[in-house]
Amino acid sequence: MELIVRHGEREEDIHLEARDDGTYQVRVGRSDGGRTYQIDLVEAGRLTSLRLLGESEGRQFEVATRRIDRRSRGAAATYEVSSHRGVDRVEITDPLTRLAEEAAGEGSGATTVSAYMPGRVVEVLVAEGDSVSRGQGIVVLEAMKMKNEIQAETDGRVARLYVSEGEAVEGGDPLFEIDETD
Amino acid sequence: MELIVRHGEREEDIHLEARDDGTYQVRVGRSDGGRTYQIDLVEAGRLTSLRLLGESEGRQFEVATRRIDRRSRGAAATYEVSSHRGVDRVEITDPLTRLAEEAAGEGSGATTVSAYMPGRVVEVLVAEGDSVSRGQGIVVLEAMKMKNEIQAETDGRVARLYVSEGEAVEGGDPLFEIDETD
Amino acid sequence: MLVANRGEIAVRVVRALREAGIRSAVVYSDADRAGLPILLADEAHHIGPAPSAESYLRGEAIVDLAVRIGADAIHPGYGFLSENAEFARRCEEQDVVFIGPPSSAIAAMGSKIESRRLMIDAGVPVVPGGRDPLPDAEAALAFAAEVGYPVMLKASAGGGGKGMRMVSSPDQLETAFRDARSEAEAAFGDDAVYLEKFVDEPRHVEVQVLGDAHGKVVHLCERECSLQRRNQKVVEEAPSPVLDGSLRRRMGEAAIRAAAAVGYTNAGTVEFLLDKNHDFFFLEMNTRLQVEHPVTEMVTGIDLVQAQLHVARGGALGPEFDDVSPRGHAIEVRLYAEDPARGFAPSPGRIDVLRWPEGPGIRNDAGVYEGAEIPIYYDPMIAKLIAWGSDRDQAIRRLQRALAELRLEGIASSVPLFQRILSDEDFRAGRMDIKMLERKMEDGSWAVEPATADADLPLVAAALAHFARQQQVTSIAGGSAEDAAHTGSRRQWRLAARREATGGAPWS
Amino acid sequence: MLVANRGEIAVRVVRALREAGIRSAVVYSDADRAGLPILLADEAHHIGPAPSAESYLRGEAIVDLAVRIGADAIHPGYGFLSENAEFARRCEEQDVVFIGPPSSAIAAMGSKIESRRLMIDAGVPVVPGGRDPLPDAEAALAFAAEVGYPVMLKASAGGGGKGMRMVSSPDQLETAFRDARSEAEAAFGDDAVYLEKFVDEPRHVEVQVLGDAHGKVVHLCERECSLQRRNQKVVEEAPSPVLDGSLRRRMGEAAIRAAAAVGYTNAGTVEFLLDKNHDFFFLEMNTRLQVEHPVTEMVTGIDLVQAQLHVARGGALGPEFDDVSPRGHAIEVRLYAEDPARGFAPSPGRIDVLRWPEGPGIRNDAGVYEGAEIPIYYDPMIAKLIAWGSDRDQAIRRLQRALAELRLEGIASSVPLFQRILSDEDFRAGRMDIKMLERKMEDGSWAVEPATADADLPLVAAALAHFARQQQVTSIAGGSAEDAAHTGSRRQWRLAARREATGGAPWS
Repeated sequence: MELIVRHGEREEDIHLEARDDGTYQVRVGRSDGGRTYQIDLVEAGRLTSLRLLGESEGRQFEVATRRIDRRSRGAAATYEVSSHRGVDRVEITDPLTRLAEEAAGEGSGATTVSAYMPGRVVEVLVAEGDSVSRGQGIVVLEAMKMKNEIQAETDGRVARLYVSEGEAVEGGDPLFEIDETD
Repeated sequence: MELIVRHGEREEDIHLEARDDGTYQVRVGRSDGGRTYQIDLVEAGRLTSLRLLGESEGRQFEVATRRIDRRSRGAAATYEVSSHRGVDRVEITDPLTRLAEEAAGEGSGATTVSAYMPGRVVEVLVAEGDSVSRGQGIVVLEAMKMKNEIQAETDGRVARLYVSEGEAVEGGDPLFEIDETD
Repeated sequence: MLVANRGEIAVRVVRALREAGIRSAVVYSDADRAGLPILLADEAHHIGPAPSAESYLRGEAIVDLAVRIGADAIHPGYGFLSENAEFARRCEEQDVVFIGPPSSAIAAMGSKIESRRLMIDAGVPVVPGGRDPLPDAEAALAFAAEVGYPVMLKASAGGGGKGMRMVSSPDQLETAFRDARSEAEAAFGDDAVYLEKFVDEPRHVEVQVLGDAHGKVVHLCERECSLQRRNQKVVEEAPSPVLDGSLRRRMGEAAIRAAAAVGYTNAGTVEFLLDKNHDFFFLEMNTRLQVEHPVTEMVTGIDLVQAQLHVARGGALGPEFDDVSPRGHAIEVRLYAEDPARGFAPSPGRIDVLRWPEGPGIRNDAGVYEGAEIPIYYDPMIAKLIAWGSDRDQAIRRLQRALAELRLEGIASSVPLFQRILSDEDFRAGRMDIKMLERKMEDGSWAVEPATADADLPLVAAALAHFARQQQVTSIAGGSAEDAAHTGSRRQWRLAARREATGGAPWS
Repeated sequence: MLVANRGEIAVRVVRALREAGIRSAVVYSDADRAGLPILLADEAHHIGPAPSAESYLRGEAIVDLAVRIGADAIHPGYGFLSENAEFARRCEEQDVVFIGPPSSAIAAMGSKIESRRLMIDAGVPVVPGGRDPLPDAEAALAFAAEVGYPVMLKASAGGGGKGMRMVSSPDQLETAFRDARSEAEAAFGDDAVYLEKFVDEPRHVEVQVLGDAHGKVVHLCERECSLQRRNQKVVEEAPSPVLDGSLRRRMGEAAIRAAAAVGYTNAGTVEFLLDKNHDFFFLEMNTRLQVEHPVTEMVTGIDLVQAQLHVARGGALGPEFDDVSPRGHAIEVRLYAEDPARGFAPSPGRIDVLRWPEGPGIRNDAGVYEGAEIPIYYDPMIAKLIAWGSDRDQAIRRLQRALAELRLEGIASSVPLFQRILSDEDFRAGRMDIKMLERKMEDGSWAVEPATADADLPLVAAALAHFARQQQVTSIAGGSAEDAAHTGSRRQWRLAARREATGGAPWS
């Protein structure tokens, strides 16, 4: 299986293969280089243990992986990977989807921003159609007695407001949509 | 819903009703008497909290209930109920099944005994067709370095042996079947 | 006994009641219907909708409930009604024992001005200075000489730093006094200015006290709580790394005088600022059980909730409460459902995976369980993790081990911040003051960034998870050869022993 | 460091290594592929198929593995290879540090006859008597007079009670001697008989010792382990309820002499029988860490595994190890996956639900997690629960509270037996001996019966579960009015506040 993974600013090709003996071989990086891992995967309750074989044989890493809904345009899925390092957010795209995306052109899309947490909308700072700049506050959410301003992630125009003041939202509910300025 | 429940030697009629406010009313005992409980049921993780309303309002009991496979003839289902009292095994029959059973006559059935635990069969003490009496050892299972004799629960004839010496069994696997002597 | 609280402190009290053989009843709001305290209590009573004002703060309804269900006493925990003198008075009137001090003591300590006056009368050191406006620079000079430099000039009418000036020597005072006055005038329309001793980089050190109904008050040593964010304690420990026996005795005696001055009974805490010269000043008294009480329990061996029950029943404090000294060292971290990498944004939600650390020296005081929903209505503290060690170093190592062992998925938490604190050189050396946490967060040394892309582990784990998910979909759609190979990963694991070197490198 | 064990003791050692900042590697058999020790360790190495003989007992393969992965040391835990002198010697040869005593000390204490001789030479009291056959009744009389009545006659050739006679006075001895001889002759074809002092209803009290490489040996007080079933300890505590300072000192000194006699280093335990007159007799020495070491850790504050690492590195035992006395009281129960209601039948399987007790004074040392499978191949002990209290009563109450809080579903466990023990009057008074558990099980006072049909709770809970399950089926089949009503139980729960009395009675 070929995948493109994105982690922060970094993007890598991944080649993954399930082998006959039940282990996995995963290559991170281009086919003419990169790092190859031989992995034994063991499920343990609600956690997963990754064990390296080969040169680093025996090294063990406990991880919890869950798929989350928040993903950017073009990504097939986003996962949160929790390990001894903390929580990493990794986006996965399969190469075909990526090609189709690229063919459709870059600047076409609108970005929908969703609620990061459940809470109540205490303030809506803009109106539909307003031009906004990256970092500008759009709505204010309140939870656990703390107010949190949700900001525009890009320059653009407020294409849609999904919420109004006083409304209760769940985590993942769409808040607003911003059309990126080309 | 009308049910017949059996717990050890005791058997009771139960009338259960889901009420509009989300609580349950459960009567234990005959319709012309018995004890009635008003219950608020709350799921909490993998446990369930039963809260009494009415006279004993507020009393709270944490229980875990799971359906198990081992059930006697005629029972619709067997549950293990774990609470502050320990683990109780309760058999539930619905009255129609019971009537059908009774119509079919009492002495017709064979009892299948299953493995109580996973282990290895180290000895088979009888042969198919042998007459056995209640309490007589039929097979010996070993697990965690301990041997356990599985005995006949009734007088009868060994109708079938499902296992042979040296075989590994899982919990719930049938071991033998005994035809009850009339 | 009725427990008028929620979350971890309600669980703490319910546990104590079970150990004491006393039936426990808890109250719950709509949002806490499946809360852990309920599962552990003998009785649970619904008290109202989710918002605190309509449930946990309904003092009258709670006292009425106690009377109705025949509860002899109410334990208020901390927060909510615990320092509400009115509520304590209502309990007294209804003959329900309030597990805490008399309402008069709550009221006396509840007023900043009143309590400062009482402390001065009782000979408890307060920050030297006075609230009275200074008429002129000469008066300021004279007063400053009395309290000692450095001093702080403050505007009588307001806060927010306006009209505030720190002065370290007499020659700067006159100018500073003029400037402060005009700034105060400009900001508040009132140029009145007063003067207080300036306490530089103080520590927050507090003393646990306990009083019985027979007039005996004892202290149970101190707790160091200097690591704070927005006046919220984050890490607490006992003993303080800087107290010796003599200072401990002096601060303990001052705390006892403070408590005795208001006729205190039950458990309480006298908070002090401790400066670099080891001079200490009364800050305030918390007339209830503290969040951080477990560190005191672990170094003194005294169960504070049992002690509360004992004195509330009229029991006397025996000799085992005299001259208590700490044994070993205990550190507590408060686990909040908030994300330090996103400006401490609250992170309510469902706890998908929860594995508490266990083993030697670890105590978990939690209000949640795996599968629990953290409601948005209340304080985000979900649990406390406490480690005991024979010395401070061992306590720190054990807490680090515990944090590495903890698995908490589904919500963000303050764990990454704790890991930075516990490995910090200053912290390990016991150097801290009440501004340190905010300072280190600002200068970046304790900043928690979203994990950076420096390792292959998360990429590989995500790819494997994605692969498994795709295989599941394939399998439901009819199966495939690839699927069979994947199934092999469960069936054929005995083959895992056959391993060949394939040139893989560790990914850190 | 390599941990050559499994289950809770492997977890215990991995935790200690993490606290010490040492990388940990564990071994695992096929059956333990998803075991808790692996999840917590830095490295995990497959060592063979499930049966111990093919995995955890493969001493040669384990030492080879240690050498291959560059491990400096091996911790053997308890059981398996921990008291195998051959294994310790192999480690010594391969320059891998064996965390335990020298192989010579293991060998010396491994032989009953040799160790008895060494103890007599070292002035450690042993059960008086001799293994030499008695030629005639006169010799028996003389010898009995020397060791004091009651005495026990035993057949030299065998065990199982054949040829065994208890004699409480000289006038019974001649007849008993004749009878024992002929019984021995009949049973074993050998009429040789010897005589030992009879220790009546003894307690099992053991002393923890610790020796460094510089010739210093200390004792860390005792543990009371009288509650045993088939020579397996079930409940252990520290201190013993019957030891005073003087007896503790005498037993401690005897234990130190015993250890010193074999050049002991590292942690070990000297087991004694303690009779009603408080005379004690050497039983055997366990040359390793004990299962019950946590109770000693909790009352002394000393981490025994860290101490093992310290002395194994050549560290000296400092003054903090001298004259250690117990503080408070700790009790441990061993959680077995077995069913006391079915003659302690093993109960392997999957742990469906697991909630450990937490909070003040509780320590959980477990080898399992929720979702774990208990394999059939090994000892059924899955965890230990330990409670500390400021006195024995508080420790008992806390342990009772912890057991009430524990939820362990999917397998049977020994919890119901512990509940009976902890509420038993004799136990609470500290009265016990090594036969007490079996005696109380037999006479029915501690018998664990399957729960009896005396309450409505299980009936109602099962009926509700059955109803929910039926509704699910109905729902999948297309829904119904009844189903809608059931859905209401989740949606409309705010209405739960509207409650009317309907005449229900508590069901106990």
